Amino acid sequence: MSIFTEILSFFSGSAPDLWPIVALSLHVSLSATLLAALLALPCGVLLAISRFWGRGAVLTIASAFMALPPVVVGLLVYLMLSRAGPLGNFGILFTPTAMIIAQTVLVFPIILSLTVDAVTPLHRSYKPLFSAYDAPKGLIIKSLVWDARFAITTAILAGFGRAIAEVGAVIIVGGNINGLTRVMTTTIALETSKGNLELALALGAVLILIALGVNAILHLIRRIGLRFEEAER
Amino acid sequence: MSIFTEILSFFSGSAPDLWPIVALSLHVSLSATLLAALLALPCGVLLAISRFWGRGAVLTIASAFMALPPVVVGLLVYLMLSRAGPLGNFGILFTPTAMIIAQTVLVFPIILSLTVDAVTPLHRSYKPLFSAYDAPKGLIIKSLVWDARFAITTAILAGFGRAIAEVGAVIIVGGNINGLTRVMTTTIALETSKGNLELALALGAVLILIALGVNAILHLIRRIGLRFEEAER
Amino acid sequence: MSGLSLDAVSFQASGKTLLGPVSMSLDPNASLAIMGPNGAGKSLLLELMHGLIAPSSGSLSWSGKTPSHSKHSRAYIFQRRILMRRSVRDNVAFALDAVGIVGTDRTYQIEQALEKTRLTDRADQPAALLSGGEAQRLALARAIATNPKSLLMDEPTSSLDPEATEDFERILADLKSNGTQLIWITHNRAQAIRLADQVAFINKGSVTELTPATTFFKSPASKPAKDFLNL
Amino acid sequence: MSGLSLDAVSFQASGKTLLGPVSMSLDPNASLAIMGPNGAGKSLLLELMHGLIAPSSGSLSWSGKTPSHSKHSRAYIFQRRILMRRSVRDNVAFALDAVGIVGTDRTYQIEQALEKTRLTDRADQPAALLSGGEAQRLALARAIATNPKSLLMDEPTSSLDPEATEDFERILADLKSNGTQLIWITHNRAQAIRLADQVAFINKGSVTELTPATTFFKSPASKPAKDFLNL
Amino acid sequence: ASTTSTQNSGLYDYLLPLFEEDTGIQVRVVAVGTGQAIRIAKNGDADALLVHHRPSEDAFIAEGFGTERFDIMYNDFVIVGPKSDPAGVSQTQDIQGAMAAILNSGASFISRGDDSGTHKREQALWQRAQLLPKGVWYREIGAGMGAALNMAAATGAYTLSDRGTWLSFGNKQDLSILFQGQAELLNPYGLVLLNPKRFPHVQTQAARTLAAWLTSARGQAAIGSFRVENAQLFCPNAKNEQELDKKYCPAQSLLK
Ligand SMILES: Nc1ncnc2c1ncn2[C@@H]1O[C@H](COP(=O)(O)OP(=O)(O)OP(=O)(O)O)[C@@H](O)[C@H]1O
Ligand SMILES: Nc1ncnc2c1ncn2[C@@H]1O[C@H](COP(=O)(O)OP(=O)(O)OP(=O)(O)O)[C@@H](O)[C@H]1O
Ligand SMILES: [Mg+2]
Ligand SMILES: [Mg+2]
Repeated sequence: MSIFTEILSFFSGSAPDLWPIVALSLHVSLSATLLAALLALPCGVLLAISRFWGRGAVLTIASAFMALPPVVVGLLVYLMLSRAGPLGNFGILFTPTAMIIAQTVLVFPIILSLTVDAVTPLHRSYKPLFSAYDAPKGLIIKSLVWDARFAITTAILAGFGRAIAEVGAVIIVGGNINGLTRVMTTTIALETSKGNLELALALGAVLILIALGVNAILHLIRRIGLRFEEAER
Repeated sequence: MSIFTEILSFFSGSAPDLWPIVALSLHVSLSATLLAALLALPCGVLLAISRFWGRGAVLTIASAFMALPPVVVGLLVYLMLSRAGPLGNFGILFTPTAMIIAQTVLVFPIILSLTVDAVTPLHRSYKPLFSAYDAPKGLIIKSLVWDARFAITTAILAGFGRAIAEVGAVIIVGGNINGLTRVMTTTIALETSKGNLELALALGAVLILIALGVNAILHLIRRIGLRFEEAER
Repeated sequence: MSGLSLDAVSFQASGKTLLGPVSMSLDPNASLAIMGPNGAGKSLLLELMHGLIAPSSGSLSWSGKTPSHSKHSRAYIFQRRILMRRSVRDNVAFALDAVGIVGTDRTYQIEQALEKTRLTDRADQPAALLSGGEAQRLALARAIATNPKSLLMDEPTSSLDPEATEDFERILADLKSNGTQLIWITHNRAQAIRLADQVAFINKGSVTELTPATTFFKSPASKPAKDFLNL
Repeated sequence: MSGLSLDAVSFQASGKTLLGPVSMSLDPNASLAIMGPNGAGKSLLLELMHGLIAPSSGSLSWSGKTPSHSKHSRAYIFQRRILMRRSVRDNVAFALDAVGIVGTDRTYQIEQALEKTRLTDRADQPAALLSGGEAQRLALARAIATNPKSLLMDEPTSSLDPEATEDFERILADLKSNGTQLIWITHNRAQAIRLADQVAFINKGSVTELTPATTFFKSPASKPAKDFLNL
Repeated sequence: ASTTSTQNSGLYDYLLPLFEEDTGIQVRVVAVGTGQAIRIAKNGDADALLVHHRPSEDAFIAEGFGTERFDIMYNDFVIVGPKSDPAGVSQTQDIQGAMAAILNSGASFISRGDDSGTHKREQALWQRAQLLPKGVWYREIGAGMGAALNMAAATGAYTLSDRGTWLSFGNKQDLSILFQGQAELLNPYGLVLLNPKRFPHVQTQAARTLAAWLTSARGQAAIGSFRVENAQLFCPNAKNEQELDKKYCPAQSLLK
């Protein structure tokens, strides 16, 4: 029960800053996931439907980049955006923008690799039709993304899970500045290093609840047109 | 070029301990991925082929747990394995075993969720056959895992990517003890905190190369029987 | 009670009654051709018989057992082509694995089935590459490989050329004379006359007729059947 | 050069020559029935004609254009049922979207096609639930919805009951009289006699005959065709 | 369990092999934040605790988790910032002045904000100068020393660092020490042994051997001779500190 006490006290008195932190976490990770999905979905579909020399290598590299450590991505973005770095003039280091950039990089290969596999079986059955009508690429992408939306939702949620759960990248490029770039995971890491393990766990529980909310919403959205998806004989 | 110098010096003179670190990283993350896959593949297939009340909720929860932050998993496992915790007597805290346990927890929901979507389209086409012969569950699991091995490989590699890239869980339950529980990511985090950014990046490059190797091997393995997979008219 | 019996079986979906109620019984050795126009409910009836779908009301049994508890003694050929992404041989092998036939029996029965359907020289090819007619032959190979007591087939010769159809009927006639029960859907009247003991005629979800084949084609009792046969 | 012409077209796969070399030409208005035993190469030939597969050697053209550059003026019905996981109507709509027909034309042509094939009352249902014959009617609806100049069909009546087959043939006859070219594969001789101007007979990958339909059924030139027709 | 500053400086990599050579005992260091280190020790997951926040250490013993505390060594804190020194910190005379100069200049200051020993000292320094740091210039980052230094380097901000971490830090960029050498900045490290009555599984004997070795002449000499870039990082100050100070840690090396 002590966990609930901790949460409550965090929510209310001792640290009234939970909501901005939650909001920033969602803002950063949802933006990054959305951005990564906008790039990765069309690329993934094109990769799934094309055959070219070196395709296997591209797929292997994409899936290997799912293993990109957040700290490394954070460092790369840090060096780019640091005052000494090539993009230092924009002054976006240690802002939410920098955090979104880093998480987008992190999430892109995940959504990409999973999208390829999500649309491949569907494309196998639609391909003759696409080919018979010489369907334009845009229509193909739209059709495959929509009709494979079940698996694609999971791909996006895997990316979102990576983003909202990671701490290595956001702490380096965001800096965990109180009131500016502090998110759920950096707070959890901070409380852990302070030895407030129960509080850290309680925050973890809050994070999972939030993730559950996001997942539930997407799972509901993908049920649109479910009767066509599930119709089977 | 300085990165290569850094790497080389790390490999050879100044810090001769790279190989044990790489080996431990691979040992821990491959073990965790394997363990998680052994549990998640059958569960995932069963989830994909069954219809029961609450299935949607189970799927939503499973995909939400892809957002489990490594630090939180680390804390949970720490509290379990701590001397003060229920499993304290085993004395496995701050050992590779503890790290494997933590990463298994982290990876399980990822492989589980992705397996469900990997086998669902295949099951849709095999289902009448399974049903007509009242095929035993074991045969169904075997058939679906094997024939959907392309997407399942990606599911496993997504889990592996999460494991090998994460630092939050292993640092808490492993302790980053030199020569005992130090892995690639904890080393990268340590070097980053020492301000040795180039070295940290170089180690990140090494990690990605290793991940590339693992991915390449699995991508080759899944090509066994490719002509049956790709046969299309 | 031996043989197949249906007791007021009906099937509903999407808020409509698509089939039934159907009551009928069939001797274990009597072969049955199911006929009727497209969308009448032939496939639904055959699926109900094998336990692939569950009746919305009523009950079925095969010599007293529920359809789901006696699947291994039957084989089923689907109207659509349903092949695994494997070689031709492994598609047949799956049926034997599912039924639990192992060892030398397994090998023997696989090769026998491939030979009867003239697929031996295609055995190692991916099944996905087969032509429409070849795929239908593979479906027959898979079905006969487990030596079923009853063979349920949904338009099994629809993609076959005339000669292949003759071969197919020859195989079925052999099986029949060796005691295998045939229950199948066909639009091919001549085929029904050649092989069926009984004919069930379905129209708009109702079995309007279950009569000996000879009677059916000469003097069907129901109006829809008369229309269907242009009599 | 107008119409379809094939110049020494052959198709190889898995190290075997599966078809050809085939050389032939066809008037833009001549309807062609392709016949031959299972596995002869009929589907491969039709796929080559539409540009679904590329010839290993030789070349094809439709009034001078390559098959891939003239797909929008043709429609194709596959031997297998290939439906999208959507409603019946949206399956038809896809063809119009792919060809780029928009606005009121789109709506009109969809509804027309559904009506001709008697699918209007099924329009909002998931296509996956259709029976075998209904699915084949949907394939026809999708094919005629884009008003193609040539209609390529791979055994389009294999799952239809006799009456539905008549309906189908009536639609085809109408299209033909309005200038649509029909090129289709069938095992149904009577159908070929009723609708075809020319018959191409394929055996073991070779087109042994391309003759007017009347000639073919009375006195085929080649031995395999004679055997096939039991003459 | 230990704080990170000692690990980041590389002290353990230097010291522990010597200890193992002498005693055959292998030491496993878990370097985490001060609070987490104390928490790990309270859970009985460590044999000894090495941190640098005296009040916490005393409380740890008072609550019965630990038995004894040994002075081991000290170093000091320094204020680092951009070489250009916009706040003029290097011109100030005392620490109060230095803190005031930063606050008044509007230049950014990076606070660890993680309740670590260093953070608590920083707060004490503001308090003693009777200043209330608040505003956008005062960035509470809630992270370790290395992260604070990385941020200071990237943005040209001031921060308070322990000398050990600073000297061995590799990403100094434009930063340098701007203020140092006052008694208020001294930073003592102590080793606390865990209470074997409370934690029966604790390897008391080995921990005692470590304490004895670290406080012995040989251990103290080793600490005193640890150098990074030719600078001494830690001053040994075990019981016989008068004597040792003279020998290994001349006052001027730290308190210029
Ligand atoms: N789950 C379902 N929901 C709604 N309608 C269904 C469902 N299953 C089947 N139907 C409809 O029930 C009718 C009977 O289907 P069935 O497949 O049994 O026809 P059939 O007699 O086999 O026809 P065909 O000769 O065309 O194969 C069809 O109109 C079909 O569209
Ligand atoms: N890619 C391929 N690799 C190997 N064999 C193939 C390939 N494609 C087709 N075949 C074979 O080529 C032959 C001709 O195939 P096709 O589908 O054209 O036959 P068909 O004349 O349409 O027969 P059916 O009447 O059974 O549909 C078949 O034996 C088929 O198995
Ligand atoms: Mg049917
Ligand atoms: Mg064919």
